[in-house]
Amino acid sequence: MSVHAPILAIAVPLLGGFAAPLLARIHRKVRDLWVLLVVFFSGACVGYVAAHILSSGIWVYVLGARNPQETLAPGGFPIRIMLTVDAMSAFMGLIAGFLALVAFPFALKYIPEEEGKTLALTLSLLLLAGILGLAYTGDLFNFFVFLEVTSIAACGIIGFRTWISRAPEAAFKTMVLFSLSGLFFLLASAFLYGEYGALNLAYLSAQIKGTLVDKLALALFLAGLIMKVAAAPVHFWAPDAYGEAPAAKTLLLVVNTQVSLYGLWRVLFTLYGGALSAGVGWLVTSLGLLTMVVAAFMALVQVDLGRLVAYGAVSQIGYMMLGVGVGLVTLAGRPDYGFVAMKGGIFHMLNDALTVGLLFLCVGAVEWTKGTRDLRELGGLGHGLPGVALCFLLASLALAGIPPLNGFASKILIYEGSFRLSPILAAVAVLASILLLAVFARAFHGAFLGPRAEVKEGLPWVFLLSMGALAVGILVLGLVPGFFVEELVAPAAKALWHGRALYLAAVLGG
Amino acid sequence: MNRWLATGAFCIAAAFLILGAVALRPFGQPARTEMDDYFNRYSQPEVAANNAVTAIVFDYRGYDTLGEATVLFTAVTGVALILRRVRK
Amino acid sequence: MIGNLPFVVCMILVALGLWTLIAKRNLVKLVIGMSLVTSGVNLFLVSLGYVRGGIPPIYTYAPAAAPMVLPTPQALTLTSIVIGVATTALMLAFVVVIYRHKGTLDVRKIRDLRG
Amino acid sequence: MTVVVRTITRVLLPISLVFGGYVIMHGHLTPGGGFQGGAVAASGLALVLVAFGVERLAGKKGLLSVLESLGGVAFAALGFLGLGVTFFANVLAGSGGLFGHPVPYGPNPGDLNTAGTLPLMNWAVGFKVLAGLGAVVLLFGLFGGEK
Repeated sequence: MSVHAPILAIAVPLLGGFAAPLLARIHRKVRDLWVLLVVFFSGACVGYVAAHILSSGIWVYVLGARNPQETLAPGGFPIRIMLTVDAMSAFMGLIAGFLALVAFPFALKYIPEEEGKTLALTLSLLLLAGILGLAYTGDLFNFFVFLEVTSIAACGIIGFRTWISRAPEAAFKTMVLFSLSGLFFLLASAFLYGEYGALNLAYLSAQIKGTLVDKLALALFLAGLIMKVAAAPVHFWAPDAYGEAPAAKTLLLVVNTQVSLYGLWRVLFTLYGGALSAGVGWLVTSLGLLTMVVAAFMALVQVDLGRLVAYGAVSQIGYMMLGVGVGLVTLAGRPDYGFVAMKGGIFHMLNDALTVGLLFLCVGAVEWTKGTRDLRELGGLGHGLPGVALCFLLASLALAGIPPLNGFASKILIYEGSFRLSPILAAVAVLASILLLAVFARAFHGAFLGPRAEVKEGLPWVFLLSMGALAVGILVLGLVPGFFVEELVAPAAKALWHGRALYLAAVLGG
Repeated sequence: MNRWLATGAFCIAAAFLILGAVALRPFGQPARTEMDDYFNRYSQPEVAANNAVTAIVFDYRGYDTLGEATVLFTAVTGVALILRRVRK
Repeated sequence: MIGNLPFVVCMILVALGLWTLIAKRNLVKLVIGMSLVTSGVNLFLVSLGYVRGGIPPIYTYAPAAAPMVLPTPQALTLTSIVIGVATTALMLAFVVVIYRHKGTLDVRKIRDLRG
Repeated sequence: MTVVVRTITRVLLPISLVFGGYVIMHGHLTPGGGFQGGAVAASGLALVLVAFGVERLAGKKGLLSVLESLGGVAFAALGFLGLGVTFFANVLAGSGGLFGHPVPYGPNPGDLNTAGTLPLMNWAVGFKVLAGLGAVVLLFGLFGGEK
């Protein structure tokens, strides 16, 4: 069975999503058990795939062929959809798998039964499947299909609280932008298909020369994916979406943004890697700077804890774009500092998933106990919820990049790399970090310090377990970053930075 | 101000799209067809289906169709979630 | 130029849809604009597959020795149409719920969220 | 609705269901397939909804949801069937058994017993689309009616 691990990681959550409403009719416990089983199985597959790839290189899996490694039809061109999993995809899959393992037990306790738990769990399973599908696929149209799976599932989750008028509004806004992003992506793939008669990523990558149609398709890819990753000019859906979705599910939304970012890297480095000008790199870099600054300033004025954390999450997207953008600018010469910045940007994806995930879980726990997230009404929760307060403090410091924590480990790499390209970039990034520290100090003070407040007793232990898992992750990544950077991040960064030839060879042979 | 910005962006986008349509290979004369020729030639011997489109939809690109079925399922679940009755 | 007229028409349809999204302030009209963009893209996709003088790629009672049109764009379009339907259904569900909360469909009057 | 609409619905409902079934059944031979046939059949359901009101179908919501889940599970399971080779491999095509007849190359009159898993997938998807679209129309109708 282990030959099929990449597809099982995607197909089992899909099947799980289809079957969950049926099993809920038998008994709720059966459904909960099924959901947990599916998530654990998928996580195990993701882990196996990652371990295999880190030891033995790119894993190609051709769907429906007589042999999973038979990539080319007689005549030397690919005809079937294939999964092409390299170290970067595996890294992305690991992030998604880990956060799913944390988020699902939390969600099982967090969402009340009478509010439509079955439907919410079904959508979450499908969202997980869509995220893994995006991370592993090697085919443009398939990428579009899974982009739409994640869009629709995410918007369903965002609109979950239909009794609050803000939730459907946020969901509608997000849906318009997500659909538009999907359609731009489809249009770009259609242009490439019209020009080269193929949809396989590696095959197209070998064909692209940089003609006018190629450049137009690149512009459409960029426009579509930037909408989906919530970068600066079109970031405005993200705070609404993150703020309105149930906290436990926001984790999956964060991973959804990151996997779209991964799609952007895949398009830029692998698909267009042979014919890319530095201008695109500068575009990504400047959008990253704009994102982090705008989001940090917007976070300063928020009074809703959920929206505040959401703006913090958006600003972190800026750091990833800055780090990898520096790599894109220097892709032609491939100097050392470009690779350092790349490593920082990609390491930051993992760190962001952990810290922002922990912050959202804390927000969820606060809302579960107090029923509100308004900073003007909150205060003094630190006495009643010491664990939550500690986790929030830890995650805030990590997000702002304070030394012994994981956020610092990746940001220092980004600063180092971008400083060598231009000191202004690093200066702006440091400034945004300081701003974020102020923001989160205010949030911590507003929510957890002050005179003792009444809290609802009996915070479920699963909440603390999920939060503890993320907190331990933050500490471990912060204290021994070297091991993870060398073993996980460096191969992933290398897969983008140097790996285009290997990626093409794995599919096209030779 | 915002309005003019949006209009300007729209004009640029529309011009780009039409430029792309003109720059593409002529209508009715695909430049590269080896993948499609393969499907037309081998859908009968390989899949035993007379209809090459169905052979692609369910066999060569069956995984896409699974995704598509998932999209429909997700949307129906989403609609059921949005339009459900919640006592609050 | 004139040979590519079908492609240009599809792009004009896409542009009209985008214009609807920019200019209109009614939620249902926004959904219609989205549908227009979807239709434009679908038409473009399916028109990519046309071969001059081609017949449908189906062998049941096919006339012998005629070129067949490309089948892949048709399969892709089928997928993308279903995705468009799903998106439209979900967006309309949001519109219905928003209308129930606010009693209006005007974007300017329902903005609780400013981001 | 008036008696004219109701009568015509009574006539058209079986026709649309049968035509939908036909389109699904011949998906691998003629233009059509699971999605198209399912949509045709679902239009019949929508017609019933318009003519007789939502109440007539309100009790069928659970049935439609079960049918949709079953269709999805069946489709995914047919994909898993290929796992001996690869996911989504068409293991039944040309095997000689169910739907396993080979076809000659070139134009031919068509044989229902061909194409392996394709007809089965068409049926799974057809039921799924019928139930899914029907459920969407029904949900919209029910939401408007409860005010």
